[in-house]
Amino acid sequence: MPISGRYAAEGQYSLWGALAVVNWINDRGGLDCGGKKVRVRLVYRDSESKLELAQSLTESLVTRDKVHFLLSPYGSDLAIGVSPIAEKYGVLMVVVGAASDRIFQQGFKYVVGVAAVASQYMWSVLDMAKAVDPNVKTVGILYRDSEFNRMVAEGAKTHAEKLGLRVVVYEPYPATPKDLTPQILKVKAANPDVLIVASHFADGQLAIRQMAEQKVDAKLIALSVAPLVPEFYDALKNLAECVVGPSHWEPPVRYTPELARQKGVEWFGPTAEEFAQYFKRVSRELGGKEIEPGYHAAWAAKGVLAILYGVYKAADVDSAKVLSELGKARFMTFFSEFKLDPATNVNVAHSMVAIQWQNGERVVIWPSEVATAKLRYPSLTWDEKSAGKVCK
Amino acid sequence: MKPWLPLVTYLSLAAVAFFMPEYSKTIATIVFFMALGQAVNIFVGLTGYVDFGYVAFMAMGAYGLGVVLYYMPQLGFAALPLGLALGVLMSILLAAVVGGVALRLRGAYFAIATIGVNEGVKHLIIGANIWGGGAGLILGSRAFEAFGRDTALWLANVGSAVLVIATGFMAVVAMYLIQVSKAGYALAAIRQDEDAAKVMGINPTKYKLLAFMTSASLAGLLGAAYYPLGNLQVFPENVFFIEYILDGLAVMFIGGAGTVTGPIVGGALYIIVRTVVGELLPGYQVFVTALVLMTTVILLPRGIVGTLRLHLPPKLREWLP
Amino acid sequence: MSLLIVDGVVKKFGGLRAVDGVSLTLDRGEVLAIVGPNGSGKTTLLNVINGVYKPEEGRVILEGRDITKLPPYLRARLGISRAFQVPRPLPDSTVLDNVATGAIFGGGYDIHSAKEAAEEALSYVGLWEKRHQLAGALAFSELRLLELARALASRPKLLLLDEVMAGLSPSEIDRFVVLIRRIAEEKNIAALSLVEHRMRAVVKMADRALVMHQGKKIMEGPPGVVLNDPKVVEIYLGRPWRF
Amino acid sequence: MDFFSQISPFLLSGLLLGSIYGLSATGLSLIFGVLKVANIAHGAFIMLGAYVAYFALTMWGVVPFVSAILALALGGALGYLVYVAVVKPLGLKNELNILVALFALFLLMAEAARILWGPDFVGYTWTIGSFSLGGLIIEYTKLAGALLALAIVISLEVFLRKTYAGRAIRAVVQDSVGAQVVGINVDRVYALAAAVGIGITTLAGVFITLFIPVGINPYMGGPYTLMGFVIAVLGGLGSIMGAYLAGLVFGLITSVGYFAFSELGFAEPSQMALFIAFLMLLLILLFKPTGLLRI
Repeated sequence: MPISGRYAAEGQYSLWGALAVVNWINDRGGLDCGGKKVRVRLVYRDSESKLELAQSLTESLVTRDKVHFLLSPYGSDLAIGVSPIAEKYGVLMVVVGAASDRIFQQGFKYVVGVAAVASQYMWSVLDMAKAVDPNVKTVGILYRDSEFNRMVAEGAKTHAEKLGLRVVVYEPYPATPKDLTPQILKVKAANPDVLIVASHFADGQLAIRQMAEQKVDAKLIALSVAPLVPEFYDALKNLAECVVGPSHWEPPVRYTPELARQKGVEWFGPTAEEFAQYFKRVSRELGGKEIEPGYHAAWAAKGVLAILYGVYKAADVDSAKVLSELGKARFMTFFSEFKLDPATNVNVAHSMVAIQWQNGERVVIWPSEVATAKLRYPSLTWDEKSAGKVCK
Repeated sequence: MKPWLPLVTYLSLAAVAFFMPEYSKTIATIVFFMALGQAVNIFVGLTGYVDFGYVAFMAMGAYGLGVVLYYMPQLGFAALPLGLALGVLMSILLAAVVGGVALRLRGAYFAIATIGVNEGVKHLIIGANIWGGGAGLILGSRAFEAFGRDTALWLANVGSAVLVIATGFMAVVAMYLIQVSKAGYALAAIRQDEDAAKVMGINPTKYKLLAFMTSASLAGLLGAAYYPLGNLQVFPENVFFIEYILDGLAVMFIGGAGTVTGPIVGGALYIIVRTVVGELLPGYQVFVTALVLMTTVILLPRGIVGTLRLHLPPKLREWLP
Repeated sequence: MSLLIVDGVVKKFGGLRAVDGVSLTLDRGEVLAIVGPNGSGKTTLLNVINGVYKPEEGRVILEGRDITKLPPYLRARLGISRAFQVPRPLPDSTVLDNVATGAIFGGGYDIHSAKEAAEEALSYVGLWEKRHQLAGALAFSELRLLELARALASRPKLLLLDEVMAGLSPSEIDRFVVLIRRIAEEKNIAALSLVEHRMRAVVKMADRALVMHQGKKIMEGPPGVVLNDPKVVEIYLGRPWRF
Repeated sequence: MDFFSQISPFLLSGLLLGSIYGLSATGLSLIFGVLKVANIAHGAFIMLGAYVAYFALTMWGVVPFVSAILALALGGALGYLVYVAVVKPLGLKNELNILVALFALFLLMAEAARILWGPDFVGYTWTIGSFSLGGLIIEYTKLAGALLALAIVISLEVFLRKTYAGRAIRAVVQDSVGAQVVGINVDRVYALAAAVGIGITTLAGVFITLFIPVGINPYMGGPYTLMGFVIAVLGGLGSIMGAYLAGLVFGLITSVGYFAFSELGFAEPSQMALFIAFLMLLLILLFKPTGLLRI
């Protein structure tokens, strides 16, 4: 996991999420493995967000620390970089924090995805827009020109066209932009109903900020990644109101043992409440302050849970056996359901939820089964937001 | 000078990587920094010029192999030598163009011009959407197609490590050949006083260009061995990542600029500090490494090997080039 | 045929004519002293001769060949060697390597014979004992000798000596003058020496003297005659407040 | 829409941002002019300034125009420290070692910021309204920032021309040996230039947040170092006014260039605009290394 360097923030949350689950299982005496309780140990190293370190550390985890399974480092580039190592040693690696479709199209056997891939990020948002307002006609897409964001944007574009929407502006911007005014002026001229920004962190904040300045209003504004952390609201205050974002998971999302029973699938792991409780403890111990888990954390937790479930079913730590069990598996955790697509080894039972910032809170608005609030539509205008109005 | 110590070091590292493949990536990482320092040294250490755009040569190497593998996996195993050759060729060409034009500039102006080249090429590749543009090239399935699954995995793990080590080895040989030839005398004169060198009958541009192109070809090979082969990917944001030249300079300086053994010592120390701190105090390794680098540069401006050489009797100095 | 012909050279810096139509000739084995106060254009003229500057007008001809447009390193290979006013050794190289570098590139030797030539040149100037020292560790007067040895090792036809006696003690100057005369006579090398103040040395060393003032050639002739000319005396003594 | 009204918002936006870009490169240019050192750590001080603005506003409610003074003082003190602790012991001749030491400083500052303040992307919101001009909506804070940047650059130029210390700096820029001969304490001039240069850079970090008040994080500095070099070279290394004007040019290239390449249908217009900027850098270095706008 990178806990310093360019992926420091995301890497840190992922690590804490994984630790929370490991602590949870060990507090319960360990994992049931063929009738015997086995304690789980998470060994982690800081790859500094650098390829060469990610590789050598992964190798040493396998050869020196003799780990049985791997969690991928955060970031598609790092995840791809370490894949050949997992493949060579036949060690199961669960990809967390990397969603590029292309990772799973390379023909790696031991590389497994537990969450939706990048091209599907904006599907739920677009489905929602169409469902809430059948009159939606036009979509504008801005995207950060990088591997992951390009996938998100392309996926959004194809899906929008499938829904019969017209993409009126489709513009890239550089990976570390200093000024998005030029791109935003283009959006202003095209005036789309729905505006999608396939962003990362800093650029997402910048996009909102400069849209507000140029008063580029749309009925729905959705960003990837950026709106999912509290810093988004801290940085933008009221301007963040009504902004929508797709998320792998949110604390209010309730996949529960009851729901599992209703659907007739097996439940595995902690409940969302338990996870949040353990995560807070980890964040206090390692980060000095108690924070709510976000989707990076839950994603990593899901990764650990998938491995543990496989081990529990196989009653063995052999990667090939665990992998074949996972191929057959159908279970639910607090994160989502789990079912692997045999062609790509990606969990296809997971779909993104959509959140919206409402009155300083991140609320889940889609899909309706797990939603905790209704989508505010159309979004407030920038003038209204600047005047202090909030989405309610 | 006697180049045996550094050559034997590389050979034994290669032997370990080959016969103990479970350490190949670890070795590859350490040697990556050694070889980077070594390649940088041939130009920076011998001429005294700083090239901040040096990464562009690694990028050319990476794209050379990456492009062949991505667009022509049907070539099978021939894709590897062809890709490596293309990568090295592109690096040398870029060096010839940049060097031929920009080596007229002195000191910091040259350094800044080369940043311009690196960023310019990067922005062109992304901006004009060449070779995958901003999304880069991912080569996993192509490598499986070209080499077959097992060979591809062996190449990605052990093969790239061996090639990285070979690059370091060749860099030592190149350094040796330069230093015992006329070019060595010319470069020593240019480094110390370029104007005086001219008056002594030395054509500075010719020898600087020689060092520049040699260094660039090694960097290209390193880039090809590393990104497309070892990591099965070429992402512009990574291969043009300017900090690698700074890493290379750091390795060279900790060891001793202009020395042959220096980058080996520097590279080993650079990674060992990171690894040890990373295990004891995760998250603090870059901080500590930077601190080590700063103190070394200020307190031992000649680097470890450079300082050691100063205090060695001439007979032993021969053995620690 | 004269070894060196400088024909009507003009070098301008902005509006200033630093060298203003100077001509001179020099034969093998001859020592010419160019005399003039600070700022008279001597050093600029020297830089035109060895190619650091390209003149706006005029030509520089070496052994009948027009070298006005050649870069310095090619002129060095044709036999023009230079010793700097402020010695510029390669401080981190040994004395021997310093001289050998000159021999390799200026003299066209291969590495092995360059070292022999370097040792010979070093013993000629009396620096052989110090050949394994780093050049940076030499005393000032030894650096002067090193520069001379380096120039000699590159098989020169013409030595350009830029104020090479500045900073030396009177006894060191005497030794230097003898050395230069010896080089000129024994090796049949021409020397062009710039001198600002050491008039006594000029008389002993040079066959001819040429006086420059404000970029122009004022006079030329035997040193004894030239230096006692009233016009030259006035330049040096008559109006000291102008400097 | 006619061509002018189409392009005018891009022009305006480029000029406004360019003013800050220019300010941010003056420190780099000054330090290079005087010490002949390329300050690789430049971006780290921009990062520091951005954090000063962020903490001053969110913790004490101090607006950026005030915290800029704080940043100037802090940066000045650090600049002096850098000169005394890093540059001076190495000696200015030792260009390579200084470069590497400054790189280490850059890493050190970024890592220290992460350890102290965390890796998150933070930002603030502070606005006092806006007005519309030529198709572009301009925040008053941005306009004030851009104008103040110009004022600061002009006062720096006045300082260099009218005061003794300033003249000493200029003398060293032109001829450090000569300056020494006429009795200028070159060591003090170096220290002063490092302090002023890094002080202005840190201050520029505060001003940058007026335009980009978000995405503040420990690793934000790198791109600013690169951009700073481009601008400083365009303006002629060592020239203050030149750097400022080059900043304006750079702002225009990225903004109007984007518009142009977008109209031409390039895949990634903003990257193409940057490509042109770097191409210009190369051409200028080769054919007019004293800079395009040397004043």
